[in-house]
Amino acid sequence: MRTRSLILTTAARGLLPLMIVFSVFLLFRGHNEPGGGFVGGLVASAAFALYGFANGVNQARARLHTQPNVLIGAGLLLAAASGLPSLLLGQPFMTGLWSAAQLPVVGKIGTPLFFDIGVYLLVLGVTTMIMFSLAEEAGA
Amino acid sequence: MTVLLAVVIGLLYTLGFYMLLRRSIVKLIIGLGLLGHAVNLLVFLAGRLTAGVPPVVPLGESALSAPYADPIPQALILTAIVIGFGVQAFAVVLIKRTYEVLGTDDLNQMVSTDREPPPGEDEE
Amino acid sequence: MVSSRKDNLSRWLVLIPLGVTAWLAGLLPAISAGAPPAWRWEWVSLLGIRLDFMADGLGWLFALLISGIGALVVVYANGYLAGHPQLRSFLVTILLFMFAMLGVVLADNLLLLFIFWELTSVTSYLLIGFKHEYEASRKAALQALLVTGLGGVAMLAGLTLLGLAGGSFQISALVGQAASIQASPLYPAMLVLVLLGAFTKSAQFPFHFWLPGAMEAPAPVSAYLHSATMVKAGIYLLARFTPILGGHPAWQAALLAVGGATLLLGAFLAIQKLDLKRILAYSTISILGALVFLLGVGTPLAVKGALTLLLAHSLYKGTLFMVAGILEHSTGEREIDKLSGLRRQMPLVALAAGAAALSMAGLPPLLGFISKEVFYEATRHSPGWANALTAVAVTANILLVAVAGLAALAPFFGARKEFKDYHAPGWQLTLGPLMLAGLGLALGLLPGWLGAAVITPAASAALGSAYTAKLALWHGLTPELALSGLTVAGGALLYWGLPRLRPTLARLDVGERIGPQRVYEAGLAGMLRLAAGQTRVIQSGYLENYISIILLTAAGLAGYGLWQNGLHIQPLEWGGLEMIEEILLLAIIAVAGVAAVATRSRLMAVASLGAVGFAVAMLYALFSAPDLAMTQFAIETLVVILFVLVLYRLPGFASLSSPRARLRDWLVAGTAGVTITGVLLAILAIPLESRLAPWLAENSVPLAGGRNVVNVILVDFRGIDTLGEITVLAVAAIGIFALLQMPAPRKPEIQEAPEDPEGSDA
Amino acid sequence: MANLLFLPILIPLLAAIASVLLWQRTRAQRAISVAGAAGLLISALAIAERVILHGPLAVQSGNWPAPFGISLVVDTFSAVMLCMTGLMGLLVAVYRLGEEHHSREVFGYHPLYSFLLMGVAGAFSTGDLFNLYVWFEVMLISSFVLLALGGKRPQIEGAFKYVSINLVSSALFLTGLGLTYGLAGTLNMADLALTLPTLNQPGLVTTLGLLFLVAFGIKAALFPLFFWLPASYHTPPVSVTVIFSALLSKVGVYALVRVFTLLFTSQPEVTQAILTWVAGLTMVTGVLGAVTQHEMRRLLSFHVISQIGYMLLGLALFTPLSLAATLYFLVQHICTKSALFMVSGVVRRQAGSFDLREIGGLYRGAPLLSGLFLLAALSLAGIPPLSGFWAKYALVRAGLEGGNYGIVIVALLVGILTLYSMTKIWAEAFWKKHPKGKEATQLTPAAARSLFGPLVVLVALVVVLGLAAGPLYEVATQAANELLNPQLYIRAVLGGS
Repeated sequence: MRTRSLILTTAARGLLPLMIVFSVFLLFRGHNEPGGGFVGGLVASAAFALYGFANGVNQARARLHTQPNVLIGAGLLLAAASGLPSLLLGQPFMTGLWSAAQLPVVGKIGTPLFFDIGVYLLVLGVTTMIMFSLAEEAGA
Repeated sequence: MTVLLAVVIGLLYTLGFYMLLRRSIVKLIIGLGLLGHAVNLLVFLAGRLTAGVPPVVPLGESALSAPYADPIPQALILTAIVIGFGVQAFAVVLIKRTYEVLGTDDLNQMVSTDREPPPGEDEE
Repeated sequence: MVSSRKDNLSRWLVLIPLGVTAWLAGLLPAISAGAPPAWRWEWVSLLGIRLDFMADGLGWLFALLISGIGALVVVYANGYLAGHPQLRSFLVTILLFMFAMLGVVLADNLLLLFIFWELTSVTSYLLIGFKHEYEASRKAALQALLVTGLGGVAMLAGLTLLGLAGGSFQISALVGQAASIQASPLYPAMLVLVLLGAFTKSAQFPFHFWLPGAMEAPAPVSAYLHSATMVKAGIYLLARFTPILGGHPAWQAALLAVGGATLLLGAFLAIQKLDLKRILAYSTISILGALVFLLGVGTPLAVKGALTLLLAHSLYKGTLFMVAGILEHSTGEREIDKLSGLRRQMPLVALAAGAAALSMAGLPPLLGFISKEVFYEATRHSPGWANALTAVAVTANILLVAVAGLAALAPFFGARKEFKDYHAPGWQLTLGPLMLAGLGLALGLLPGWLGAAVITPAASAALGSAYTAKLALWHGLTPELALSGLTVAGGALLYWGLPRLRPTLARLDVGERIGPQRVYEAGLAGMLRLAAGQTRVIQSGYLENYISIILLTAAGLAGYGLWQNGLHIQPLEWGGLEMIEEILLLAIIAVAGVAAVATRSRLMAVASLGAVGFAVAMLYALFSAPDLAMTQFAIETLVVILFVLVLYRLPGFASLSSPRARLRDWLVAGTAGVTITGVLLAILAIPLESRLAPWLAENSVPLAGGRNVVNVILVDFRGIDTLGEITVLAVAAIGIFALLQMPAPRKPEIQEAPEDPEGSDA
Repeated sequence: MANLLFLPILIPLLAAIASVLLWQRTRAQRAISVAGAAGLLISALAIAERVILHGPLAVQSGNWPAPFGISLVVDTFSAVMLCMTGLMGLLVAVYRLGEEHHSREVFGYHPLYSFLLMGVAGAFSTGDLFNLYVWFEVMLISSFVLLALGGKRPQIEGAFKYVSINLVSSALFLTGLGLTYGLAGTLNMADLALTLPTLNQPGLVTTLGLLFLVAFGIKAALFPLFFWLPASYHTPPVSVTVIFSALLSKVGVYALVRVFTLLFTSQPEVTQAILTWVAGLTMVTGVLGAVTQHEMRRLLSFHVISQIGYMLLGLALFTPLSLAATLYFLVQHICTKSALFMVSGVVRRQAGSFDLREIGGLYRGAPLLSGLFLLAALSLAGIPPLSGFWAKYALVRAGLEGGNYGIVIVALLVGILTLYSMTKIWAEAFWKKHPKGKEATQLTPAAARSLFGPLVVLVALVVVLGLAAGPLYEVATQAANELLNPQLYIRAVLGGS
């Protein structure tokens, strides 16, 4: 990764937000069209991979703004927590609760959506954790 | 198509198993990859093939109308693919570590934990 | 004598057996009156095991011996092991053993009896191995445990069969069932199994060898376990089961043959030994044989004889073992040719030993005399082979008279010797032998009372019907008296000629070379060799062997399933004309798969594997699974990147296997692959009706608010699966992080630093 | 109240998440591990109370009617196993505090531990075949990492074989699953139990059953599939070995019992004959492997295999008594074998090695340890009245009642060999003098508390399970009756009559 081309660096810089937006789009449309948290998370991590490839791992870590393990923990927590509200209502774990409001792309807001967001965060955390530690180990 | 695919699945199983039986740890991971594909395809085929009708309800309708592809095997395979990915990624890094720690990629050199060391050699 | 607080505490432990003895003595009137007390509680009733206890005459007699001699042994051990750091734990184990023995003889439930039986084995293991820092002790303890343990498990099976056949596990309830039990087709099995238990415990030929070995134990153990109590447990068992299993010709034949052989062999081996404890051990074996022999004769007379002999033997043999311990303790010697003239140094001990020896030799007015008279009477009145049986009895008794001389008289008479570290035995050591020997004399003088109060209820219980046992010191001039005279005279002659006979006897003894002791050792060694061999073969360390065996097992079992299903795979439809892109994709998968295997380049293998993955993704896309296709594409890309990143730092593919090995592996892999295809085709031939799909297709939109049914399944219908799935990912990431970041050992294959405290970690 | 069933999964999951989020704070993680396991135990006890008193309990996740979603269902058998999961989770978490391998904690030991418990609890409570696969994978990957965490030669070699063989098992499991769905079109086990007999394909159903036998048999370490176990169980720290032997192989046994009582009962004459043979060979090869070993943990690992054979025998004999014996055996073996492994850890600390040829003198040097070992060892060998006896005896009884004399003889002889190898440990480590004349090293009070606390609890359980065998066998028999009459289970899941 020593010979970073300027083009790649610049391209990655521009691509990162674009790909993130696309990944979020994939996440939200998943309930109705092919897509979902898993694929979305993968696209997002591909963006960070590309960024890290172009600008170095440290830069990529910085752009992530948080530690991968926090993403993993938060993702799992969100996914698990999305099932908890129904428990409070005396219904089984993971019983879907829905708001009446309708949003574009997403459709109705419900707990399964938060579950999918959890998946998205976790996948992002997992893949960045793997990539970063691989790259750091290679650099060490 | 069904029979042809079944045969190809059998071939993939055979190839995967064969690679698992190699002495090189690197080949073993290739074998795991092939085996993973074989298993996923088998689940897919066992759920029967349906061409061109994905289990997505058209906009504005409330239910799928037959014929449609069984969504269950697809969901199972999706889960299995992701699990398989996690396990394979771990396995490949384990292989790397194995090579670093043991200094060999020959599985036949890895027999120490199965056999008792002579007295005086605490094995750790 | 060293005395400490610990020792003082140990001395008070004698109160436990004394208390039990007193309590048992208080039960005598009820037992003599034929009303045995019983105590019953529920336990594991589902398995037929209840806490049923009963003290009938038989159990009571044994129990009294156990607790009474136990009290003396505790006193004796306090002297014998004075100052020993493990005295207290020794005594506790002795008392545990006593408790277990009491359980055996008082239990009125087959399995409860077995439980106590096993406890005696375990506690005796600990007792025999008391001098545990010596390898010989440990070996002897193990040998005794294995032999009696083997008999124990046989007995467990036998007792269970007995309980099942008799419809009850309560012993007293089985007594009336003898006819139906003996008619059961399982009777021979029951008999063999139960006898195995009794014979191993009571050191019958060919299992007798553990008993001389167990002489590694300290003297209190020998005096207690190996004369009066544990070895008699087998006799107790036979007596107890006489009214249930006895009377059958097979029972009689087995007992007579084994008992007779043991009787003769034990006596014969006893006279040629020089080690005092071994002489006593072999003579004990002989008497145990005599008891089995008498129970084999099975007449009321014989049972009476057995019980009287048992009592007499317990008293004199307990005395003699204690005396042997005193001799060893005081002089440091156990060989009879190194001991002589001790009557002056220890007159009380000599008195006790003398009384015991006379009882053993069967001289009046000691109890041993009475028991021998009844013994001869019983063999002479045996319903079959009376003369042969009597001849066996007389021969063995002649030998035993000589043994009595060797073991009890020789050390005390003859020229006085000086011993380096001689110290006189204290009162704790002498009390036991004196009391036991004195009791042998006292009971010999009170035969009428003994017969009526003790032997009668015991014999009645053993016979399963009321029986009055009469004992007397003087029966008049009977043939039995003549035989007694003959026995004593013959024995004296033999004792006198023994020094000259020894070399000849030693040559006759082939047991050392081919005897059961050797069989045991060879068996143990053989088992260990077999175990080592099979483990080396099975747990070879070669992963390819492991996986081969697993695959062949899977193929074999699934193939067997298919075969017994009849292999009727219906002809499948080919699904019409194939689309060209489908065929193409299958071809790509096949070719790339083969390439991944065949190539010698890592990169090529990874690329081919990737190609398989992408082709599979396209196949998913073709067959209505867009989500799958997307995921497969994304994952496959990630996998290829990961593999390339990792693999390029590993060595290239080496060809390590021979062509033969490869062929073998192809056959294994092919067998497994073909079998799986076979099962797949068999299942595809049956039309599938998904029980889930229609409902999901109906309800995905209205109930779960999502049109992409696969996604709805993942995040909602089967959300728990996905929760597990992402957990797997999280764990894998942690594992990868750990494996990559943890410090590598300094060099490959370096030995572990020994200072590592846990042994498993840095 | 059926929502209780989620707790054994959710509590360790939340504990694991908390540990992940507190990545560097190992002290906090230790407390979380202990608390998580304690929570699991409490929830499991609450479930068990309900299930034992009122029969199987089921709940549909997401409130989707069965068989369309995923059902969690707990009958007496799984309730007891859940309790054991919580108990062992707690005891091992405490025992671990006394061990000295803190470097593992930096690399995620604690979250992995909680994830492992979550996987085990999930496997015991799910009513869905595919969901079972998912929990198996959660459990497996956690155990892979826990095993490999040492990172040195023995751990890596052991982990390598463990991972490869278990991945073959997973592949076969998934193959069997795909084929089962391809045949029956459903995944819910209760629904499968209803559907499979209606297909009129007993032969194919048996074939699938045999595939599952191999897949689960690998995890349960049956003959000839157990190779990974002796290759790996002795390589991680003792606490990890304990949790593996206590729970992981037992999940395999649990799964076998579940599918062979609920799903694959169409051709009992075929399946039971095969199971009987496998059980016998497992007992024999395991114990023969054990008698040749000198390293305590290896010796004990081979005994794990041998004892699994007994558990399988209960399934093979297929009577109420034998199945009750299997459950009893599972429970008592978890206590007994865990105690023995824990003893081995203390032995290593006090005498300097796991190798019996290198140690000795503990009878004098460590009397409490000696007593604890002796009780556990005698229980393992089936000496009455300890718990191991009742487990074996019920099997012997069931075998004799059914006329299966051959397998009874095998079981009894294996018991003798077990006794032999236990006396070997006793004679070498405890009775013999230390070959180098070393005195037993004394533990610090804190370490002694952590190491001995769980050990004393387990040995006490071994004794109590023996002495109170009466009432406990009634619970086990209730479990066995539920297994033999699956209508209750099916009704709990699918409703109706």
